[in-house]
Amino acid sequence: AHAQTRAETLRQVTGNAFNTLDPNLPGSTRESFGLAMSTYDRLVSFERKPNGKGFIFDFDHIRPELAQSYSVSPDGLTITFKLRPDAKWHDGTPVTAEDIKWSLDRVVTAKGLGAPQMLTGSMTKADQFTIIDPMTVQVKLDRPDKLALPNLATVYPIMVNSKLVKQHVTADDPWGLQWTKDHEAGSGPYIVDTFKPGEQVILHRFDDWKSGKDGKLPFFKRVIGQTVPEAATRASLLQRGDADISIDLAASDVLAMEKDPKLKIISTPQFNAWQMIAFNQRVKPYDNLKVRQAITAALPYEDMFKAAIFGRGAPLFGGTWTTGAPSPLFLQPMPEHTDLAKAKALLTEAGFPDGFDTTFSYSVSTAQINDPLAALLKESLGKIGIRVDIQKLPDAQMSTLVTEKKLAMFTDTSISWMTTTDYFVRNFLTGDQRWNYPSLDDKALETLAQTARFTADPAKYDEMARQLVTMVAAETPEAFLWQPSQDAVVVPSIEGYTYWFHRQVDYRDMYRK
Amino acid sequence: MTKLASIARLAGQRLLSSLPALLGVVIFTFVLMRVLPGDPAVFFSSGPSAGKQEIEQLRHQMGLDRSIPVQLAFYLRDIATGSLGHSMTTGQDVTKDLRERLPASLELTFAALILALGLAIPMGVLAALNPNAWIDHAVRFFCTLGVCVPTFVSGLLLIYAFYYLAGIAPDPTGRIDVFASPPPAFTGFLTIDSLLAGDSEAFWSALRQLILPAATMALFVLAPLARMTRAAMLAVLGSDYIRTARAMGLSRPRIIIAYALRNAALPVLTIAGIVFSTMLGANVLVEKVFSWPGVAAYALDALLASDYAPVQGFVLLMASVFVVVNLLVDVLYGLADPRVAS
Amino acid sequence: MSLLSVAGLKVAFATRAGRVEALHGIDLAIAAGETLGIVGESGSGKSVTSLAILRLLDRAGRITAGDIAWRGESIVTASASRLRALRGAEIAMIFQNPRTALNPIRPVGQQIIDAIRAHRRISCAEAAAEALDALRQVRIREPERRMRAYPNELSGGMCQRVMIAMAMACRPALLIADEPTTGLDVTTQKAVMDLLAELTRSRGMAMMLITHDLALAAQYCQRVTVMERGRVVETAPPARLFAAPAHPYTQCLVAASPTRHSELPARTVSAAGAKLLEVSHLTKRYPDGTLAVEDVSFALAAGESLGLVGESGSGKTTISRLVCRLMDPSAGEIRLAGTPIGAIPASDFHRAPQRRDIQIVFQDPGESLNPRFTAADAIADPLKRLFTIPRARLMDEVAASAARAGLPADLLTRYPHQLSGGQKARIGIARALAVRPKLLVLDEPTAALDVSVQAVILELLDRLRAEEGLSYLFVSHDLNVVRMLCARMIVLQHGRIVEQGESRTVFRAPQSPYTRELLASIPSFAPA
Amino acid sequence: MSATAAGHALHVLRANRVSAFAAILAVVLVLTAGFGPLLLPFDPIASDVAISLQPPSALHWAGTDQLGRDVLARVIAAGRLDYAIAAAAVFLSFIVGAAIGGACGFRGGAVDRWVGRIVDVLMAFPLFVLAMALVAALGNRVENIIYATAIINLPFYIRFARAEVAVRRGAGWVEAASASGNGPWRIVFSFLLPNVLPAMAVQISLNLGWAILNAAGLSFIGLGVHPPTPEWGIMVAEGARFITVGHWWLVTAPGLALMLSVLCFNLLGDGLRDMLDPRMRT
Ligand SMILES: Nc1ncnc2c1ncn2[C@@H]1O[C@H](COP(=O)(O)OP(=O)(O)OP(=O)(O)O)[C@@H](O)[C@H]1O
Ligand SMILES: Nc1ncnc2c1ncn2[C@@H]1O[C@H](COP(=O)(O)OP(=O)(O)OP(=O)(O)O)[C@@H](O)[C@H]1O
Ligand SMILES: [Mg+2]
Ligand SMILES: [Mg+2]
Repeated sequence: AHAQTRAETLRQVTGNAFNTLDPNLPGSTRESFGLAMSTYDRLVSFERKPNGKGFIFDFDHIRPELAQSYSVSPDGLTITFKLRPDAKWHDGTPVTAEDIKWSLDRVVTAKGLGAPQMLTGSMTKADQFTIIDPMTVQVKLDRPDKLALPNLATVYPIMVNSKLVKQHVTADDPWGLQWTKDHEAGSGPYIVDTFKPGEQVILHRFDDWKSGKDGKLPFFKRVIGQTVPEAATRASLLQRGDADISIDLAASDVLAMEKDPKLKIISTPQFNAWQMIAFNQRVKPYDNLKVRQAITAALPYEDMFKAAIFGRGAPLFGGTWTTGAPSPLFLQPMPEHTDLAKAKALLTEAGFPDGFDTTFSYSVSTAQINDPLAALLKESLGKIGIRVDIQKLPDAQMSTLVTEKKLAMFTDTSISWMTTTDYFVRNFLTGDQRWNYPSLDDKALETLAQTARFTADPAKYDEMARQLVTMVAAETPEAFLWQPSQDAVVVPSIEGYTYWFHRQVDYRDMYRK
Repeated sequence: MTKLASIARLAGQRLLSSLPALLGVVIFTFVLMRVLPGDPAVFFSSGPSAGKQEIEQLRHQMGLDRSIPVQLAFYLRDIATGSLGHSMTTGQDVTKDLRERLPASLELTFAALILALGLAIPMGVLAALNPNAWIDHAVRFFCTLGVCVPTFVSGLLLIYAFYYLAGIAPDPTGRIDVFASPPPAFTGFLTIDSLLAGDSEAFWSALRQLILPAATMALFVLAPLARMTRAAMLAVLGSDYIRTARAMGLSRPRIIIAYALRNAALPVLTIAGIVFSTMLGANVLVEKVFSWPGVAAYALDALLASDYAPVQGFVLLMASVFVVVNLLVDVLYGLADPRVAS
Repeated sequence: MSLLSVAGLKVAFATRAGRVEALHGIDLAIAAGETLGIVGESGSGKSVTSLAILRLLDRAGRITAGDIAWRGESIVTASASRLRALRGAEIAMIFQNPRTALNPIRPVGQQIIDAIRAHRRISCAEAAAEALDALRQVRIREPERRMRAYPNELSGGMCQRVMIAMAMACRPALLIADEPTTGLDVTTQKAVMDLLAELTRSRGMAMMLITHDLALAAQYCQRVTVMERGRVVETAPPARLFAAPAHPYTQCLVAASPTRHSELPARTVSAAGAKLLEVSHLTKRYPDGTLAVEDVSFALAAGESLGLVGESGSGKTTISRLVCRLMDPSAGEIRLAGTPIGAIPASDFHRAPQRRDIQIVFQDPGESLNPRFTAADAIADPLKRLFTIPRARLMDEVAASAARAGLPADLLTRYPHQLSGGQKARIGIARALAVRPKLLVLDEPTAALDVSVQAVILELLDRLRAEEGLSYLFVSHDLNVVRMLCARMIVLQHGRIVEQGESRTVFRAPQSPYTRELLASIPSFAPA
Repeated sequence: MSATAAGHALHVLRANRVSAFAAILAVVLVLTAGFGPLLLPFDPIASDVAISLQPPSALHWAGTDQLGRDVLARVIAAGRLDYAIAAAAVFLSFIVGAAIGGACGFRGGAVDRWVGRIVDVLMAFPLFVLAMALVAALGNRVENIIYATAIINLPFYIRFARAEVAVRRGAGWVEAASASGNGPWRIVFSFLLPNVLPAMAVQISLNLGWAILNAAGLSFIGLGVHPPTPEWGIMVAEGARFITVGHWWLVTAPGLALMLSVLCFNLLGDGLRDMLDPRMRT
C-alpha cells in the first residue's frame, strides 16, 4: 500500500517557505504562487509547448480554464467569458457568475499584490466586470490592451468561492484576505490537506475538477511540498530517490548530478528572467556614460559565467551587433565584450585615469552564486584601477537600499511575467520605481515604450522593439550577464515538467511513468 | 517541609529578580531590530509588481509608520495581552508559530542533552577514577574533538555518511517521516505523543528522525559536561567524607555512586542547565541542516528578513526558558543540597 | 599477644618532586583495651601511619616495607574484600575536622545506617534502630531529630559525636582517632575526649589517639609514642615521658609545650608608658544581623601587651579587625594616642597617617600571604605603600625587618608554598614590623604552628616587644600562651567582656564561672 | 624571574604530555599563519578559472577552488585573519570582563547587583542569534564580527571574574594587603586579578577556539567576512556544500585547519593554567 501511495504521490523539496494559500497577500513567497496555481483556477491559462526534455509556457496562446470559452471583440475592448455549467468549488457547490464577478472585483480592489499587476493589463475598477447572464461574464477595457488577457492568466486573479469567503469577511477586511491566508476556497485540481507555513504543505486531488486541458485530471493523487533549507540536503534527497523534484538546487550540485544516472535534469534558460549588474545613475560616477561603458568593457564575462553558475544559462553578453539589435526580444546577447585596454581608455576619457573607489552589493541569500562573481569582478576592475569594496547584505537590507536607490553598483536577478519588450522597458528601465534598478530616466525611451504598448500591428511592434533594445544598449544602464537556467532535477520516472512564467512547479502537468 | 518553603521562597525571589532582566531583553531586542538597516515593509512587498503605495500600506499594516517609542508601548501592551505580533515570513501569529515550533526545539534539545549526559557522565567518572591515565587523556581528547567541528559540518557529514552513503538514517527532513501520519498533538513531543497514542510506527519514525540531529548537538556539548563531571568527581573523591566512607568499609560501588557521584552531580547539574538553555538558542545551524521545524531556524529566517515580531518573540521566549531552566536548576539544587536552603 | 602490631613500616609517596619516603620504619603495638597516644609535630607521619594501618593511603602512597599484623593476620597482604570487612567492623577510624568528614548532602542518621549495613545483613529498620541507639550512646540531645539532620545543621562538637557514633556502631576492637579535637574549643574538646575515654573503657576497646598536644595525650593515654620525621623516637607511659624524657627531641617537645607553669625567659618589662590605644563601648553587628561584639571597652599602654581570650565565635577576630581598622564598628570609639580613628571609614584608612602605626599579624600564616608574591615582595609591599623609599634602600629595609623577624635572607626569593609554617609566620611578622608600627595586633599568630615553632615565635615576639617597646593586642584561645606573653588579659564570651585583669590573678582566682570552666578544661598533665 | 618562569613552563610541559602536544601544535600553527604566506608560491586571491575545482595534485597540494585559487594558499592565508579575529575578540572581552567582574566581586553592593542584572540580560539572550543580529546591524565587517564575538563572551568573563574574586575577597592576604595600605583598586588589580588569571586561562583558551567556530557559524549563514578574503569559516561552509558533489578537498583542508586550531586551543588551557600558577612551581 505504501509503495502504491508513494507512486501516486509527488514530493517536491524547496529551499524557501510556502507561507500563504492566497497569492494576493503581501509577503507571499514564490512557492506560495506555485501552490496557488494548483489550488485555484483562473478564467484562462497559458498553453505550453515542448522544450527539450520538458515543456515551456507559451505566452502567445491562451486557453480557457475555469471558463469554458472566451472571445475578444474586434476592437479589443471587451472580453467575454462563458462559464462551465459543471464546474464545482471544492465544497461541491457550483461555480456561478456571481463568484466570478466577485473574484475579479476582489483582485483589482483588495489591498493586495494583485491590483498593481492587473493595472498593467488596464484592469483597475470593479465596474469593468459585468454579469451578462448566469453563465456569462464580461470584462470591459478603456483601451485595447494586449496584456489584459495574459494578465488574467497570471497568479493573482484566482477564482474564489465567494459564498464561502463572504462568511469570513470583516469590516476592515471586506475581501477576507486574512481568512484565505490559511484557508483555501478554490476550484483548482488540488485540495489542501495540511498546511504548515515554512515547513510543508500536503495536497490531495480534487476529482471533480473540470478545468483541465480536455478535462483531464492530474496524475498525482497526493502532492507534498516540503521546505528543506539546506541545498546539499535537497540534493541528497533526490539522489536517494526520496524526493521527486527540486527546482532550486545549487548550480554546483546540478553540475555533479548530470553524471548521475538516477536523476534527470530539465534545464530551461529562464527567458523571462536575467541577472544583471546595475549601475545606479543617482550615485556618482555612474551618471557618467563612459564610466558605465568602461566597467561593462572590463567585466570578465566568460569567467563569471563559468565560475558563478557553471555555464548553466544563456549568455546575454558577447552580442556581435553594432548598429542595431538583431532581434525584437528584450533579452538577447548585448554587444558587451571583455576588453581591458578599451576599458582603461574609456575610464580615462571619463576623467578617472587612476580609477575610483566604489561598492558592489548583493544579498546574502544569493551568496553562493555571487561570492565568486564578486571576487572576479573586484579582481578585474582592480586591473583598471577601480577599487571595489564588496558588500554582502542581508536580503531585507538589500531590498531596502535598492528601493531607496542608495546602492552604487549591485547585482540581482529580475523576472518579468509579461514578456513583451515594451513591458520589460516600462517596468525595469523607466519611472521612479523600485524595479528601475539603474534609475534610468530617459524620456525618449519611455514615450517609445508607451506607443509600442498599444501598437497592434506585429511588424510595426517588432520594429519599435528592436529600436528600444538598441537604445538600451547605447545607454548601458546595466551590464546584462545571463539568463540563468531553471534546473529542475527530477527522478527519471517523472515526466511533463513545465517551465512556467512564475518559475514554480505546476503539479498539474506532471505524471509518473 | 520548612525546607521546601524556604526553597520556594528563594525560587520566588529569583523569579522576581529576573523580571527586570526579561524586560531588558525585550527592550534591547526591540531597539536592536529597529537598528537593523533593513525595512521589512519594503522586503515583503517584493512581489513582482510592488509599488510605492503598496509598501506604504504594508508599513501601515505592520504599524511601522508610528514613532519607535509608540511602537514599543504598543508592543509591550501586546505582550501583556499575550500577543507577540505577526510574522511576515510565515504569515502567521508569532505566538502560534512559537507554540508549534517550541516543542520541536525542546524535544531535540532534550534528546541531545540526555544523549550528551549519558555519554559525558560515565566518561567523566572514568577519567576521574584514573586521573592522568591513558583513559583520562583519551576521554579528554575525544570530547575535545567534538567541540572542534562546527555543528553544521558535523551535521552535514553525519547526513552524508548515515543517510546518503549508508542509507540507514531516515531522510533528514523534519520531525517525522512525511508518509507516516503524525500522532494527535498532546504534549507536542512527537515521541511522547505517539507513545500516548500507542502508535509504535509513528514513535519509531519520530525517534529515527531525532537521532542524527541530537547526536550532532550532543557531540558539541560533550566536552563541557565531561570536563565538569571529571573535575567535580575528582574534587569529591579527594574529600574527607569519602575517606570516612572507605574507613567505614562501605563497598566501592556504593561509595562511588551513593556518595561521590551524588555530590559531584550538583555542579554538573548547574552546567547542564546552562548547556540546555544555550543549546536551545544556539542550534540554529543544526535545525537548518536537518530542516528541523524549530524556533531557532525560524528566528534566523526572520532575522535575515528583518521580520521584527518573530525575532523579538523568539528572544523573549528564549530568555524566559533561560530563566525557567535556571530556576529549575536552583530548585533541584536546593532539594539536593541541604546547605543551600539554610 | 598484642591486638595490632606494626613492624618496620615504610611508606613512600610518588610526588611531582619525585619519590619521598614519609615513614622510615615504624614499630608500634597496641594491646586489647589499651589507649596508645601518638604525638609528634606536623609532618611527622602520624596520619600516614594511621591511614597505612587501614590501607587508606591515596593512590600516591605505597607501603614499601614492613608489616602490619591485626590479631596475627597481615593487613599489608590482605585482599580487598577482607579489608572492606575489616574497616569499620574491626578497626574504625575518626578524623580531624568532623564537619568535612561527614557527607554534606546525606542525613547523618543515614550515614550511620550505611556504615552498619556495610557489615551486617540487616533491614533498614533494624539498622535505623541501632543508629539511633548509637547516637544516644554519644549523648546527642533529641537523637530522633538529629537522625534526619544534615552535617551543616550540627555544631562541630556534635559532628564529632556523630563520627564517634558511626565509628562505634559496628563495635570495633580498635578505634583510631586522628586529632579528633583539633578545631574544637577547649570546652568541647574536653567533652569529646571524656566521651571517647569512657566509651572505650566501657567497651574494652583499644584506642590509638593521634594528637600534637602532649598534655592531651598524657591525660588520656596509658602509653605515648613520640614520632619525628617518620620515625618513632620514644615510647613510654606519660608519667615517665614527662618526668624524664629520654630522647632529645622529646625533651625539647616537652619543654616547648606550654603548661600553666611554663614561663618565657624573664625580660626587663619596659615600664608601661602613656595610653596608646583606648577602646570604648565598641560594638559590631554584621550585615546578616549577628552581634559579634557588644559594648567592649579596654585600654592599652605603650609597651604593654594585652591578651584577648575566648572560645571560637566569641568575637576575638572581629575586635582585632576593628582595632586595625579593616572593618567599621557599628558603634563605639577607638582612639590611637588620643586621636579618634574609629570614625575614619575602613575603605579610606589606607590613606590615614595612622595606617603605619597599627599593623596586624594574621591567624593562618599561609593563608595571609599572596600566593603570587615572594617573601621579599610581601615584606616590601607595606613599605612601598606607606613610605616613599628609593628602590635600592627598599631592599635593605626588607632584609632588615626580615632579620628582625629571624627570617634567613636566602628565603626572601621564595614563594609561600615553598616555605614551612614557621617561616611563613615570620614573613607575616616581618611584614608587620617593616613599617615600624606602634601597635601590633596578633590574631592567633601561632594557632596553626607546632609547639616547638610556637615556642620560638613567642620568644621572638616577647623579645621584640622588650627591645622595640612595641604594644601588643594578642588574640588567642590558648590561655597558657596568653598567660606567658601578656601581663593583662581579657576574657570574652559571646562578644562581651566577662573578665579582665592581671593574667596571674585571673589564673589564680578566676572571678566569672565561664573563666573557671575555661581553665578547668585545659588539658594538663598534673601527676598529682 | 623570567628565566625561572621559562624553566617552569618547560617543567609543566614535560609533566603534562597533552599540554606539550598542544603547545607544540600552537607554535606550529601560529608560525604557519605568520610566515606561511611568505613562503607560498600561489596568490590566495588571484583567480584562474581555467584550472577551477581541480583535485589535489603535486602542484596544488590541497586542490583548487571554484575560481581556480590554490586552496592550501587560501587556508594558510586565512590563518592570520582567523587568529586575529579570535585573539582580538577574546582579548577585548577578557580585559573588559575581568575589570568589571573584578570590581563588582570585590565591592559587592548595589553596583554589583545592577551589573549582575545586565549580565543576566546578556546571558538570557540566545547568544548566537545575538551575534547574528549585531553583525547584521553593524554590517558584516571583520571588526564588527570581533565586537559581536566579544560582546557575547563578555557575560561569562564578568561572571567568572566576579565569582573568583568574591571567594578570594575574604582571604587573609587580601586583608593583609589593605593593612599594608593598599587601596581597593590596587587590591583588585594587583592582588586579586593576578590570582584569578590562572583559572581564567582555561576559559580564555577555550574561548579562542569557540570564537573561531563562532566566526565560522556566521559565515555559514552568510554573515561572515566578504569575498575574496580567505577565511576558514567561509571555506568550510562553502566546502561542506560540495561534499555530496564529490569535491571533498574544498572542505578538507580548511576543515582540518579549523579543527586543529580549536583542538589546540582547547587542550592548551590546562597547561596554560599550570604555567601561570606559581603554586605549581617546585
Ligand atoms: N598524599 C601525599 N603525598 C605526598 N606526601 C604526603 C602525602 N601525605 C603525606 N605526605 C607526607 O608524609 C609526611 C607525613 O604526613 P602526615 O600527614 O602523616 O603528617 P602528620 O603527622 O599527620 O601531620 P599533621 O599533624 O599536620 O596531621 C609529611 O611530610 C607529608 O609531606
Ligand atoms: N563576615 C561575617 N558575617 C557575619 N557574621 C560573622 C562574620 N564574621 C564573623 N561573624 C560572626 O561573628 C561572631 C564572632 O566571630 P569572630 O571570628 O570574631 O570569632 P573568633 O573569636 O575570632 O572565633 P575564632 O576563635 O574561631 O577565630 C561569630 O558568631 C561569627 O559567626
Ligand atoms: Mg595528620
Ligand atoms: Mg578568629
